[in-house]
Amino acid sequence: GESSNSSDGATAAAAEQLKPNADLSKQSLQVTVWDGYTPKELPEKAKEKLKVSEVKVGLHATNEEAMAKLTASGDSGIDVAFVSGQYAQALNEQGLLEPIHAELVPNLANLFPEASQLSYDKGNKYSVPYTWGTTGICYRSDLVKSVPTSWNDLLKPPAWADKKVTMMTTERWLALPALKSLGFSVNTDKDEEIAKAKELLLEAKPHLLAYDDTTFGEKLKSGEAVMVEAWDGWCPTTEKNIKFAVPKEGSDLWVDTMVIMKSSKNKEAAHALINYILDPEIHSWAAENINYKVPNKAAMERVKAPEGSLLGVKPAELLAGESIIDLGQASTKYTRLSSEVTAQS
Amino acid sequence: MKSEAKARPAPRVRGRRLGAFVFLSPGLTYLVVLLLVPLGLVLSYTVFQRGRFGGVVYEFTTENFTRLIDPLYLGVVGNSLRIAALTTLIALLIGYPTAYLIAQLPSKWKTLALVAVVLPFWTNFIIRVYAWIMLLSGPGLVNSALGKLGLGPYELLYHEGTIVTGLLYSYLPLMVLPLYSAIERLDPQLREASANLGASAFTTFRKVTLPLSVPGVMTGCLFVFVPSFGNFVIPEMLGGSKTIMVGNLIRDQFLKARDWPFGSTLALALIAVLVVLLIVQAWAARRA
Amino acid sequence: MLKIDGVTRSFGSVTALDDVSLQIEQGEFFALLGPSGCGKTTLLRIIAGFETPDSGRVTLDGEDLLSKSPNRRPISLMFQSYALFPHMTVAKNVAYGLERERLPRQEIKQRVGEVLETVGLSAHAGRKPAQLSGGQRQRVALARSIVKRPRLLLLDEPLSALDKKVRADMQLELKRLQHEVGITFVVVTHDQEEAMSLADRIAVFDTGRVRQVDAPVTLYERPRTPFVADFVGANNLFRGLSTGLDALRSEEFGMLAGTPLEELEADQPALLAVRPERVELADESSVRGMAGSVVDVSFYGGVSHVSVEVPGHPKPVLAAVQGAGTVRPGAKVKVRWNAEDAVIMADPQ
Amino acid sequence: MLKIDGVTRSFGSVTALDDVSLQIEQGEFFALLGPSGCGKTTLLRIIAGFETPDSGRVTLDGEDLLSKSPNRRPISLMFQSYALFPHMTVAKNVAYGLERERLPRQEIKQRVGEVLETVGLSAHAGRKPAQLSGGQRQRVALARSIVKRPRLLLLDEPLSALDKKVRADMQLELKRLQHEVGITFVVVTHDQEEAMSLADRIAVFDTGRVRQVDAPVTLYERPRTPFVADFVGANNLFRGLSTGLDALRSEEFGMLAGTPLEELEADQPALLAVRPERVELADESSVRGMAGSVVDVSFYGGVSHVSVEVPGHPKPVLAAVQGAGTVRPGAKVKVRWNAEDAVIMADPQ
Amino acid sequence: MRRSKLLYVPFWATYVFLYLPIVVLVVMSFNSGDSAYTYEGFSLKWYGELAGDERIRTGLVNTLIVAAGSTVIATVLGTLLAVGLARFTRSKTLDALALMPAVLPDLVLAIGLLVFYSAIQLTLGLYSVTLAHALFSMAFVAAVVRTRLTGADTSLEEASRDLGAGPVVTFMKVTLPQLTPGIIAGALLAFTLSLDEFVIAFFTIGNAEPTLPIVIYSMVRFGVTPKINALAAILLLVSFTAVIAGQRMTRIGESRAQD
Ligand SMILES: Nc1ncnc2c1ncn2[C@@H]1O[C@H](COP(=O)(O)OP(=O)(O)OP(=O)(O)O)[C@@H](O)[C@H]1O
Ligand SMILES: Nc1ncnc2c1ncn2[C@@H]1O[C@H](COP(=O)(O)OP(=O)(O)OP(=O)(O)O)[C@@H](O)[C@H]1O
Ligand SMILES: NCCCCNCCCN
Ligand SMILES: [Mg+2]
Ligand SMILES: [Mg+2]
Repeated sequence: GESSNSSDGATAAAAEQLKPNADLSKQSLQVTVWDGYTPKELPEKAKEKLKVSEVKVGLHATNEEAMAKLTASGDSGIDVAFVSGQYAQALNEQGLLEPIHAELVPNLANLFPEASQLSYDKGNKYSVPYTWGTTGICYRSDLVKSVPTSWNDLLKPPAWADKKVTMMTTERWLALPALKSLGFSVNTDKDEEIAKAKELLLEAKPHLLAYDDTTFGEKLKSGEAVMVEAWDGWCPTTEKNIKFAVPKEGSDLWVDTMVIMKSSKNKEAAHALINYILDPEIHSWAAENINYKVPNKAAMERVKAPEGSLLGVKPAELLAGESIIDLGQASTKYTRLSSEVTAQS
Repeated sequence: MKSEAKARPAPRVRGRRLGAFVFLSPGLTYLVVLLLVPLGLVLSYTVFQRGRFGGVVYEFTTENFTRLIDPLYLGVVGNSLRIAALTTLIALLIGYPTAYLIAQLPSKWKTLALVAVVLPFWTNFIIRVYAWIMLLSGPGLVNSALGKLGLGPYELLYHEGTIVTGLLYSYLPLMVLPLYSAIERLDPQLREASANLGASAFTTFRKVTLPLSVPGVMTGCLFVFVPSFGNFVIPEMLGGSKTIMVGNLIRDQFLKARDWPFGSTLALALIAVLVVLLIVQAWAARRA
Repeated sequence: MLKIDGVTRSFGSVTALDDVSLQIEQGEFFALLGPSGCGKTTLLRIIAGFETPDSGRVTLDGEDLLSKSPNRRPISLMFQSYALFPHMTVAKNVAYGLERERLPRQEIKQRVGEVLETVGLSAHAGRKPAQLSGGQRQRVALARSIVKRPRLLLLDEPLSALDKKVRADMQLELKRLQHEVGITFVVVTHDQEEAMSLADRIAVFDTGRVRQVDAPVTLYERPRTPFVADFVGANNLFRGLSTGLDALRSEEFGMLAGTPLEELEADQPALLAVRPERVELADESSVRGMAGSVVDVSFYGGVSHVSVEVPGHPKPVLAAVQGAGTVRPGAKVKVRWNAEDAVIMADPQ
Repeated sequence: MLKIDGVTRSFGSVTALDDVSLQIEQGEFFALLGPSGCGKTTLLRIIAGFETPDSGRVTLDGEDLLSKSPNRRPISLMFQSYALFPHMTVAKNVAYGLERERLPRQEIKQRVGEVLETVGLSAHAGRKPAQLSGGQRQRVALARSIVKRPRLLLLDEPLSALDKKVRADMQLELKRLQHEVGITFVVVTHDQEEAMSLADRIAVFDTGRVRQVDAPVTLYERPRTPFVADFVGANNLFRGLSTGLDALRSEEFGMLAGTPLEELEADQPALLAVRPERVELADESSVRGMAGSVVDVSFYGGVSHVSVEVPGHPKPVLAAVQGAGTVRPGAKVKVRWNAEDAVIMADPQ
Repeated sequence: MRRSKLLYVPFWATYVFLYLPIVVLVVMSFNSGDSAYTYEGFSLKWYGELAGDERIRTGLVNTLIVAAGSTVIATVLGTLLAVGLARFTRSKTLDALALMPAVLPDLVLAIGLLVFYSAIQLTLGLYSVTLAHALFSMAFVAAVVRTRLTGADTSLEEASRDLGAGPVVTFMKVTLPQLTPGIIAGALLAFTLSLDEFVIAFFTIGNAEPTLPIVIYSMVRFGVTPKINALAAILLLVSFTAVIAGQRMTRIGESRAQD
């Protein structure tokens, strides 16, 4: 795991020769993904379609957890991993990723052109986008006295929302509302800017119900919270009275990607799986079932967006958001920020 | 003559050596490989640097320790200490009488009562913690019950108190079991002798049962204190991440910041705190 | 003072106490004597409150004892197995009961010092029970129960692990407590000499039942049942039929001289008991006496026991003689006794 | 057979055994006698292998014992505290040692049955130790150690919790084992009569040292040191100066008749010892004897002890008389004895 | 002996405290609605959903494998260690070492093992968790057994040696039975702790074979359905049954041993 010579990433290294006609039935696949992020029957279907000997799906709850697994040992046993863009970037810089052999993934052609111009991996050299979206304020239209339009509505909640607000604590998304409200970049590594953001976050803390990265939707539904910081897909806008707003100060563009591990012994099968997932029929499943937009033009065209869904948002709008990238050494500043904010009583 | 005198003690020592070897070597080997070597690695990481994308760069630095004495981190350690100590104290206060009574039940009930203490463990830690959210949250059962009485709703969740409740709930059985084991083996005649000498039930407890069960008390306190001190799931789930403990810090270094050296340094600090506590405890036990 | 009334206690199929009634007077030194397992400890434990009788009553000065919790009874029990607190020093063990009475520290210290002096353990005050020998532990247990000077002191085999000399000292001390402090004693002992020399009255138990309660001399010289005659001291027993006179008609030996304890009908099955020290060894040429041969001479220090095998009698006849004994095994002798030294009682069997 | 050579053992500042040497012969019945805490248990534990001497050697038939682990020594120890296995029944406890020898099941069963019969616990074979009375437990411990018929049997107070009758039966059984099976016994007892009647030889201990090793009668009648004279049996001791003849010159009483045990120089400090049963009570008008008054008459069953206070003597003079005793406290009497019944020995102090 | 009625207050408080949430869990598992908070009527539908959930099933199997494996290792090694420490050495250091895995927070063990497994480039799997669980369980077993050994009457072991039993037989026949309550308590503890262990498993398990706590963790994080409650209820039912069956068996065993 601890490779000190990581700075010259895998892209520079010569790509392994892969055989387009490899006998996939001798290969099996181990995938790690968020719970509920792929169709239940994906393993069987993929196994049948790709004629691989076995497809097993393991789960991780957060990017961090996936990172721990993937970086811990030389061979994690995982072939394909789903992680967010900046984590794919970090994995690549550690030399842990296999470059994507585009010739083995013809379905890349189905992607929006914008989807290959993402700042963490221009040209999809080592990652293939799976879903994308943004971060905003998810709220109960029946319980708010005024519709939130600014990150400040979350950071300095009015009296009626006091202690009925949640924010995310995964570090980059903890800082996001404050950074945006102050007009800074979400990728800033300037100490003064981060310090200002911290002040703002500390002011906000006493008015929070809790920090919550995963179950904020539940809290809204139950009415414990009236406004929460949320990723678009997890804002249950299909429910009555729940709405999503991107604050006027702007927000991010996040992308969840698929990557192939360099340690994989089943690289041909891994490419085949990614290609299979990019099939419009399969890929549209994600949009329809988990409410996240997919960067797949052909797939999105098939999707019938249910009422209240945010799936109608166009890629161009999304691209207005700032793409989060890995900050390398400077990312510890965000860990520290998160510690400082949560530790304060 | 001379050789005899020399030969005498040897075989007994050999017997003891053999016994020591048979009994001790399997466990000690296990401990060395899976505990000491890993801890050695962790320890060594404290003086190295974080790689740009995680991992360890084997270049000496004392920076990790400089960061450690930051009041921010010391404050979190203090917080954790306080929460864990409070949890342990409450666990002892309700766990002891429970263990004491279980030890005196007729043997049929004894097993049942004992098993009933561990049974909740057999569901699942996360589910059990979640059950508390169901009970205590804004629209949860307690508040709706109170609501029917025209009270509340109260903010029962996401405080330090909730964290203590969750820790207590999770680790109380770890207090009861060793206490039970220690109390159960006491000769009942000692309690009788004490009563006979005029001691009330409480005095007998204080003067006879309690001192003789001190090893169990020590073990129980340790078993509750330690997992409470290093916990990070409960502060997150029941504390709404508003109060964090050392566990959260360490977990974050390993999973979020991917700063293994600093994470190792925090872990070392946590170990150091426990070692100090253990020494104090051993000292107190010797004085008692 | 202490009244035990119809107390019964069973453990499963074992009846440890079977309708036991006893009355013990203020200031009395009362001994319980009986074979191993006859229920002595059980009785003490009931009085002290650690065992509940299945039925029966126990009162102290007319007040019901059974409803009182053990620590409220003015009674000290010395446990047969000592039950010393292993985590306390000797001094702490002894002080324990006094501390419960909230006596001033100074007084506790003084009384503990005195009693340790009495039991000869002053030098061991600071040791833990595990560092003591068996007899030393027993003395700590004794000290712990006497230091409280309770109204009623129950001692379960208090001196069984002690040598003769220490035992004699302890016996004197118990006597002193009885007289000076007026404590009432109930002592279990298997040592008959001890019971005889210390007790005002002795109750003889047999498998949960009281067989006889009497002063030592009466018990010894006038046992009322064969069990008591046999159990208390060594006794030579002869089976036969009563004659209504001062003699027993034995099938094997004809008429044997003895004194009936009570009016006996003629030809009733009866037993004659004669103590070894009342048996005289006579020359084989003597006229009176049963002929037999010496099979063993055991020296007991002070007296010797001579066993004489008498043809027709199942067990050798025992005779006690002063000193080391002059007869040798194999010698032919006659054994005999005077009518007033032997008792005749009804034989229930 | 068993040779103990210069064995010393200290616990901290306490010297439990101080250069003890003993030689015990094959088939002998050897008793250890001594005050509580003098080191008897410690010695047995060393022989059995549970305590290591600080120095000294122990050999069995010339073979070094100390280097053998306890389970390889052909020795059984009966523990003073019984050490019964609480989780096993009586029968299992007793069978334990035999099972270790891998005897056939049938034989084990039979031998366990026999020995339980012997100790009178056949009916209790299926019980756990916690369900037994004190004496019953002791008998289980005894049964457990004798059933193995080891070459050497060490018994630590084997009969202290038993009543006279059971004890007599057990004593007979031990004697039988000694004679029929040829086991060598080392028995600790505080019961002098027991030691006297059972033992071939007795070693008297005092605070870790052996004071005298002798046959019972010799020990009793010819104690070689004041300690032994005082410790073994009751004794009346008089202090004075030797005369070189058959008398002691006492400051208070003038010449006292007695027989010196060894050549004593004249005017050497000496002690005269006379047994109570050798003391005669004479009428106060008698010519010979010391005048005194009776202070106590204690009945011991068989004999009575009469205490006579003699002005000028620190302790009352004890006289043993047969039966219940005819003198009463307060009576004026004279005490006297014959020269051959009293021994005179050097007084080291 | 009589005991104070007052003692029953904390005694019952303990059980109420332990079981109140459990009762709630079970009741809510029969909820026909899908809210975790409001009971809307009786239904078994969540049990049906549970039955269809293969991840939970395999998670359960994995958990049982890990728990059983680690309990066996821990009970054997821990008991040996406790006896060895109590009888064959006076080393305080070894004492401390043996207790260390119980004294170190899970998290420290977890990162230690993570670092170690990663240094030896081990591919993680069920065995890596099993070994890890055995590590702390062993310390718990040793500690509980030790509590029984300290101050235990050594004369029993002496008596056994004296009757001809070697150290091994003495251990098996005398020490072990004396320790049995401690060993059972220790094994129970080990099994229980492993069943429920999350943190170490989280760091040391392979991605392919999650244990139940890991599965549940990833499920619960994204909101809870009564399916989880149904799972809890079934786990409880199974445990109760196992316990009662166990008791029956021992009672039958005992009554056989009587005659
Ligand atoms: N473990 C120990 N630690 C300290 N002192 C001890 C220990 N064991 C024995 N002693 C001391 O050594 C001395 C001899 O003890 P031992 O048990 O041999 O006596 P004993 O002759 O058997 O006495 P008793 O007849 O009372 O049983 C005693 O003074 C005792 O207090
Ligand atoms: N807890 C118990 N369970 C079953 N039986 C018991 C229990 N306690 C005592 N007994 C039985 O009750 C009877 C009386 O026991 P107790 O202890 O009173 O005898 P004891 O007269 O004190 O005898 P010893 O002189 O041997 O101490 C014995 O047969 C004993 O085995
Ligand atoms: N249920 C799927 C969860 C996916 C979370 N994605 C997080 C996106 C933020 N990078
Ligand atoms: Mg008794
Ligand atoms: Mg002794």
